Amino acid sequence: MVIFEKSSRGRMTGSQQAVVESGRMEIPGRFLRESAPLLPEVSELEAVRHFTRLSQRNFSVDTHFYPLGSCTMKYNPRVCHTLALLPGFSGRHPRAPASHGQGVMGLLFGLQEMLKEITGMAGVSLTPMAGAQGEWAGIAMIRSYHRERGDVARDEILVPNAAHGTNPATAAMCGFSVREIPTDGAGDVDLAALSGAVGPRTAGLMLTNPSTLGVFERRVAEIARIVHAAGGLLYYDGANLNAIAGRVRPGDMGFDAVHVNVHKTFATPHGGGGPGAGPVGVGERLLPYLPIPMVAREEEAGGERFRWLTEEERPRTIGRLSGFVGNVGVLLRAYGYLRMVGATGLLRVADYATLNANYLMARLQGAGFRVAFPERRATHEFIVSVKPEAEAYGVTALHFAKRLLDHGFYAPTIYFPQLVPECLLIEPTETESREDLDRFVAAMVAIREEAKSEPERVKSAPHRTPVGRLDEARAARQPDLVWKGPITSGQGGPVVFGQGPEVSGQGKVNGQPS
Amino acid sequence: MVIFEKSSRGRMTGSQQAVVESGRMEIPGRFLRESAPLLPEVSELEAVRHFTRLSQRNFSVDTHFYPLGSCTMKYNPRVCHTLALLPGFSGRHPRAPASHGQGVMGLLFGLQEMLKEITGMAGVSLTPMAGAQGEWAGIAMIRSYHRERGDVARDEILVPNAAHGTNPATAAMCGFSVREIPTDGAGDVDLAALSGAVGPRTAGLMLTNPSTLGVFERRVAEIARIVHAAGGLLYYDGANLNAIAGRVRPGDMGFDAVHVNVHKTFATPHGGGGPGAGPVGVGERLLPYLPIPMVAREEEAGGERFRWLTEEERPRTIGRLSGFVGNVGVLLRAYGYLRMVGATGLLRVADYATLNANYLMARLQGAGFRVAFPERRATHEFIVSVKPEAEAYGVTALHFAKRLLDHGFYAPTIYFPQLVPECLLIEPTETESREDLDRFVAAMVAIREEAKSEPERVKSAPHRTPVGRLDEARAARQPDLVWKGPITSGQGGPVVFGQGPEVSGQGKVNGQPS
Amino acid sequence: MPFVPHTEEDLGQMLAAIGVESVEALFAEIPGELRAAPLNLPPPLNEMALARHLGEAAGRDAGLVCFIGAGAYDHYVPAAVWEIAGRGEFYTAYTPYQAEASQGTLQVLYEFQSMIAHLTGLEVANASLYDGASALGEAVLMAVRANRGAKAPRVLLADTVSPVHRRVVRNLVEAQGIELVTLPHEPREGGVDPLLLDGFTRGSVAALVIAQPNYFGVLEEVDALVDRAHALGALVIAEVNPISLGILRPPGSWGRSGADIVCGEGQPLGAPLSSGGPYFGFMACRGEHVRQLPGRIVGRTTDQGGREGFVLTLQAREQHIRRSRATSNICTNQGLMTVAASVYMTLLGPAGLAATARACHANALSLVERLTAVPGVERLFSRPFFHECALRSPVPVAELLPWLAERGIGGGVGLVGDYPHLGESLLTAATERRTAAEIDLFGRLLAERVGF
Amino acid sequence: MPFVPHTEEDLGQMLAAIGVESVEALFAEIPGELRAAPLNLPPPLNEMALARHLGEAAGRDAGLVCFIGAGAYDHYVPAAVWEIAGRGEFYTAYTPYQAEASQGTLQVLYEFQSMIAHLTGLEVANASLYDGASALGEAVLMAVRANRGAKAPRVLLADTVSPVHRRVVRNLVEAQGIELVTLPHEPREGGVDPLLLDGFTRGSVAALVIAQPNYFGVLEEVDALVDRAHALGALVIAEVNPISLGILRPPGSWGRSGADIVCGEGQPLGAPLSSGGPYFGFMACRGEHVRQLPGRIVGRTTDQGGREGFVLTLQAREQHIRRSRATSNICTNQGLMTVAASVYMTLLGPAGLAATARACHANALSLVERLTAVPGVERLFSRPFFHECALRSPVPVAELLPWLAERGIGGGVGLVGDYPHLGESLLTAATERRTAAEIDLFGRLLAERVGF
Ligand SMILES: Cc1ncc(COP(=O)(O)O)c(C=O)c1O
Ligand SMILES: Cc1ncc(COP(=O)(O)O)c(C=O)c1O
Repeated sequence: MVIFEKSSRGRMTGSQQAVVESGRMEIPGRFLRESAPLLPEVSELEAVRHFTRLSQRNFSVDTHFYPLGSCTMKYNPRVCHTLALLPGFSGRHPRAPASHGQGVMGLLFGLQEMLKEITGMAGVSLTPMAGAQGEWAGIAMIRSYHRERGDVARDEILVPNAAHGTNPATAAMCGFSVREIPTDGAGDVDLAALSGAVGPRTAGLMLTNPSTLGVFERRVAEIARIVHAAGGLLYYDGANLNAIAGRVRPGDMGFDAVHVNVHKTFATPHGGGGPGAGPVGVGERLLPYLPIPMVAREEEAGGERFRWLTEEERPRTIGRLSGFVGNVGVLLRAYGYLRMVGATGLLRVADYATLNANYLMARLQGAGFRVAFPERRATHEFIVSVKPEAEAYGVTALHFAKRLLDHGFYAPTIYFPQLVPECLLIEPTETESREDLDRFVAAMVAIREEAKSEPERVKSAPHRTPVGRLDEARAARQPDLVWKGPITSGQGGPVVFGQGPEVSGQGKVNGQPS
Repeated sequence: MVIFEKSSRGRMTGSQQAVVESGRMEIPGRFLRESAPLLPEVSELEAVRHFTRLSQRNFSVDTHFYPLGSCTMKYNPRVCHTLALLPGFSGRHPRAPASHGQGVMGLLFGLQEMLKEITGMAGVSLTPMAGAQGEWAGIAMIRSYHRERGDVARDEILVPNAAHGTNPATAAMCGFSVREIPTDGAGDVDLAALSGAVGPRTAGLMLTNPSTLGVFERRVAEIARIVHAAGGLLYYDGANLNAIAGRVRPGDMGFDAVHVNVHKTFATPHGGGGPGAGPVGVGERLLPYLPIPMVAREEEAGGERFRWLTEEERPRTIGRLSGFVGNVGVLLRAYGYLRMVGATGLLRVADYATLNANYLMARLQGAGFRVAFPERRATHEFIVSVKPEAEAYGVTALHFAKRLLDHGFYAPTIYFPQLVPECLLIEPTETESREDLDRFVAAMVAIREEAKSEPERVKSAPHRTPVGRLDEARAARQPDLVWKGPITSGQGGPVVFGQGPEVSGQGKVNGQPS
Repeated sequence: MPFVPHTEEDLGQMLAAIGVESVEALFAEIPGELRAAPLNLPPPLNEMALARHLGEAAGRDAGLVCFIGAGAYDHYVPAAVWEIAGRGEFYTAYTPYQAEASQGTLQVLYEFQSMIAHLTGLEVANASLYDGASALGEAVLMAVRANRGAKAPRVLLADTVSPVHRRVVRNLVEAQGIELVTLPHEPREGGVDPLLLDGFTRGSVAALVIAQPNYFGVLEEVDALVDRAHALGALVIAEVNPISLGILRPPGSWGRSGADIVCGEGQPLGAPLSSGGPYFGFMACRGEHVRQLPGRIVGRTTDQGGREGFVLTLQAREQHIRRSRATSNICTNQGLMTVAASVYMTLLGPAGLAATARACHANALSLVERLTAVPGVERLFSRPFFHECALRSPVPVAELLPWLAERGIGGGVGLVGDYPHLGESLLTAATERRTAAEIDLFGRLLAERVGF
Repeated sequence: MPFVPHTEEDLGQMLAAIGVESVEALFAEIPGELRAAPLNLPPPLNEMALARHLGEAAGRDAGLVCFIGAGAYDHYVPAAVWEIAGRGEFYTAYTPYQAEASQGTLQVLYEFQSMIAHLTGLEVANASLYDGASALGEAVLMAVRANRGAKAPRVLLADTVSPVHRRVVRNLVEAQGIELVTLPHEPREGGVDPLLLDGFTRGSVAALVIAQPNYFGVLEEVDALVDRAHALGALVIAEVNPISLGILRPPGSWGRSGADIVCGEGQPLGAPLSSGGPYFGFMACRGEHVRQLPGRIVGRTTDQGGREGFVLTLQAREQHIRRSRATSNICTNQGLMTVAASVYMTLLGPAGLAATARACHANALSLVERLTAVPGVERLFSRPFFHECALRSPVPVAELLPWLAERGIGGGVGLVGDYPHLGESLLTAATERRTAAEIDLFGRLLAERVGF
């Protein structure tokens, strides 16, 4: 039942009504609306109850193991949330004078410096508002670089075929055409194909390392040589930095530009799809092009002073990407996280993320599942292919995913990367305990057993979630994107919400009991 | 699964470990513990996940209609919570000097004044930490009053038999013996019995008005005359003030002392059983005895100044009831609520609480349910007796209550007051909408239908809650009050949590769909 | 070490299960020469020390009474908004790819889309973009894609659209060969003269971008602008302030047929100012253009049992399906901010939004009256304004603003940098939060500084 | 009107359903002469105005660095504690009468009881009392009920127990005819001499009350006190600071057979100082006394399907069943504070609690060293202390404390009012939150004031 259906004409939350003291109004009638917008009219209790109950219809890191590959669903420290909302931070207008911004600017400067160190880059701009905007900034800088050198023929960006969709989409938005590079059987970039592809049209290569196949691209130095030799630059998609932060730095691998997803590696929340932040770092060559604003520090008589760098001071910048500074509140959370873990902590993040992934891979392999690259070490994530199960019982990766929900686990990423059939990309992260990994293995085994004995039950999963399998085709065919009235089909009763793992026929399911 | 079972030796939330900078330690070994206490050892994520999921296993006002009679489960404005936690309030030590307490003391003074006005009393002390402690303070003041007058033979407190259990318990704790007064057929105090009971041993009478029978004690003025004439004083149990706040004042009804439950009438939360607060107010006669601390205001050159009244200044006080001031944070929430509603708002509270109760009573009566006092107006609550249903189908008040949980409603108070057989004491409060009341009626009707057709289903309810009917007898017979190891019975699978209303066989159940 | 749950025993057992001796061995595939030296980061803090550190920093920035606007506004955010949006179930969920386990987020997004559509008077809306500026960039790209009748990718941009937004648009769309033409404002009125559009030929313009209220706070003649743009065959992109729509006519009913694409900065709807973000961009459009919309879109559907449910839909527009041919590269958007916005709009309702809008306007009138009582201070433009106003300043604004800040007043922003011809002038705003006492203090300080 | 959802239409329909003309008619049973005149309350504020009003008040009270203890301590509360305890499902639930719909609260309470029992070393614990002072009163009443061997209801109370707590105990138990006898402390040591107990005959004392650490911060000779009290046939009531139990020996193992009843102020476990409340009292006892325990108790049991579940149990002790013969009149207790405490203890764990206790102690040592470096300032007592210490002051404390407060230091509390023989003396405390710089500032200010 959507909030509009709980609405009643004239009902309202009285304590939220502004008082118009002077009563003055000098806007001519022709500018004024004739009827009130169709917003919900409910009491404050109804509002709180509605949204509180909706929240309970979500799986989340705070409630469930969430091994979503390529997404790094680790614990988001609560303190970072409460601190980012301190009135001094949350109440500061972005265009308040520098006198009233030394606190936040000092922290952002500190974050710039820490990210430089972690990425091995010469400069960092925090302004991109997500990974994809970080990519955009990186590719735009590469474009400016070639342009300023008069190298205007470079109109191609190379992207491995395992790459995340944002990479080709970004390249296209920057005006480049995209050329895909195949992957070899071991999960590495096909070097021969790469060598064949580079040339005078090559503006650059976008690479994720560890790759989205869950393996470390071992010949990355060689790749860098090939691309650089052809006159191209290298862009590092930092979505998987969690696996190697503190151990290997993109700058040392030969990359010219990099973004990091603070909402992955640096434990800021995903919020059901953002806000994140995608700071970009660059090597010397791209330094002049970094997007603004950036924070500068100046030594002063009484100590240090921080200020925003402006377009005038950075004339070759690719410019602004947002109305103000980017997602400052998110950046503060990342700052807090980094200050709590420090350098040794960051190393342990990578260590235990990798340990958890390799352990889970070993256990699943031991339980008879097929992993995509059995001869390779997993990084912080790895791929299981349920093709054997699909062939034997007709139970696909989608079915496994949905049935995992019934066991109290969010599902791994499925059907990405597209190279591996019936794949589940599994990323446990370092903040999950061994016990939870063991429970996940037990659930996978139980589902496979069920696939044999009762395949229809698996195929029609989920059964224990607030709603059953949803009709996506109908959603796309007859888009209902905006509420206009009650849904037509009268069959449905009220929605059952917030269920946990099911007690299966044979006995226990090791879900996530409280 | 309790938190201890998720614990693992040596696991911990590193970000919460204090740093002992100096490393100094000068406590001799014989005072030190030899082994660490058995506290949970889990990660921060595990802690957050555990308690978040536990929270989802509760019904609450923020998630469910909660018509618990005598408890006034109304909406608790969120803003009162966030404001009470402002660092200036939450960080202030109770013994910080007055220079750093003018803010909070000014508000507490304001609350004292507002409560004086609302109760019609000459003085108010905010210090009691719940209703029962307010009662204690009231009866202790009555005791001091008689004592100081040398009236030492007054060792009896009269209590109507419909009274809440805290009333007789309080009287006993204050050293009085308790004498019960019967109720007449219309729900009023039996005046003849009262007249017969009063006498030289009468210290006072405790009365709730509106009474716990959901009716207004019409002859309260007469009752006051009888008790006063006998030399006794009158105590007003303010648990039901919500029904009449702003319309009738306990002081005007003749009461000498009164407590209010701010966690009922003034919308502070119940917190799963507290903290509440039970400020007491008194008429002139009892003024010297009010418990301390209280806030005094003084006019000063630069304006006003607030300070705590001490024992020295109030030598006849019954003294302190708590280590410091009482539940200040709760009182601030009540202050906030009262400032948002104001005098007109408070009148509307009583109006709509009464409207909702009378509407719900009329609708249930119309649907064929037996109400306890059909010839009377409901106040903010009323009683349904399911004795007819119990006789016809064996479905008792308990069964109705448990089955209501399946429909997404918290259950009304049952088997209280004990005078009415198979009773449900129903208090909808003013913050619930008509739609929710209608849904409640539909659920009651549906349960009665089911009682006819499928009584076992009702008797074995609840079926849709995180656990089924719990074995209370076992709990009392073999008390397991402290975790010592895993529960013995291995049959139980993981607990299913947070379910919503069930979709019944015939079609829809009007629960609380989101 | 914070946040990692493993005990020594766990470590040993897990390494044994993998069959390696040490964690180090798990990194064997990484070439040795790539290994970094130990990082040089500040020493770690526990939570208590972090709280102290950030508390001190926050304390340094507090204490301005905010009359600054220029695209972000100091509105009161009801306590329930972030109490709800901060709940772990919303806060720590991912983009709702597994719909059955994400109905909470999905339903809120559907409700958000509905509210935005109803507020703007358009038919469909998406589930957010990064912020108002980038949303405008996406709107321009979208309009060019959607307007197949236009002969050239030329877009007219009123110079009364926020200068920063215009720069962001330029940065974002330039690589795609779009030509941006700036339309100047009428100097005394502060709005764009609709007659300017007569200078273009039919089919030569893909889209017109206007803002209501515009950067100067002024109300544009939107009806005439829309009708003339449509006459040219151009689509109309309207950038709007969502609070103003509590009382202003929605873009969907501007002119004869309404604006085609509406976008804006969502910050006023429940997002704290937070030095600039996170905010969110919203976007709505006519139904016919839905397949050109960038960003996530949620649709309502049913499950196998006929129960209502919500899913991400029309994903074929998006990068994870369409890759280089997607409508945008956006992936992570500003989800949580739309939860906050949905709660905000729900708590206010139509009456509350209108009251807030009226209170802003009334306070801005009082502010302007008070400030223009200072000799030498006067309104730059004659057109009606909403809650923000451009004033001529008798003293250099670059000196005035820090001076006011020292005295606890955030006075606004200067205009001369972006509009040199306007000279020393101040853009100042008032929301419903500003009190008569604050307005008076601002006035007194300004008078003092100006020398009266 | 805030919080009432009814529209005009609702009102009309509902009145019609009831069959009355007006709301007024619903109050017809209330005699007219009882009707109150309109109340004289301050005019209502909307939420925004309330936030401003309370924000200003809170601002007036902020800004002291807290060295004050005397029963409430300034510990760091991890952010997760109130993020969780403030969740609506905990915050807005009632006492868990309907167990099946209240498993969240019930399980937390069971876990809380377990943690308190483990921390104190006793067998059972209840689910909270109002606060530490009233809990001590309840403990005295309980001990008198439980000790059937004692010939008289006489209770010995060490004068090193908080003076306020002793007063509260007296107020609460006096009406029940209990005789309270005060045991003085040894003047140089600051603790009670166990030999004092030899002055009482066996059977003449129902209970002994001691505090560890005591009000002066000093550690008592608990082993000898417990053994001698038990030799008299008295029960031992121990009042303890829960943080100290991170490192101090638990009362359950004091002497040969341990304390019988343990209670204390729970505030240090996650409750903000908040000018004095809400805090909570905790209470644990030997298993044999469980039926004399006051307050709620939660038990673990199973449901029909054998699944684990939790219920309120042993309710026959309570007022709603036993009425005038209940173990206490307590009904609403401090539930939510125990949720916070449970989260707090879980986040710290045994290692964290020990580290916090050690940090408090180490900081207190530094504090005392720094302050006693000021001429004329010296320790009053020689016994070891935990995190609080009594110091002789060369200047009148009633003047010193406000002076320090003006300079941002909350220095502690004076002792002379409660212990006249101690003269000008200051009770001052340090928690893990205090930094070396703060301690140094306190020292410098004290030196300045004392005249060095
Ligand atoms: C490999 C990879 N690259 C890029 C991105 C895009 O980052 P964002 O969603 O922050 O825009 C993602 C996000 O899922 C990713 O997994
Ligand atoms: C009628 C009545 N009196 C007294 C009380 C006791 O109040 P408290 O629980 O705040 O101690 C209650 C609480 O339920 C009550 O309903």
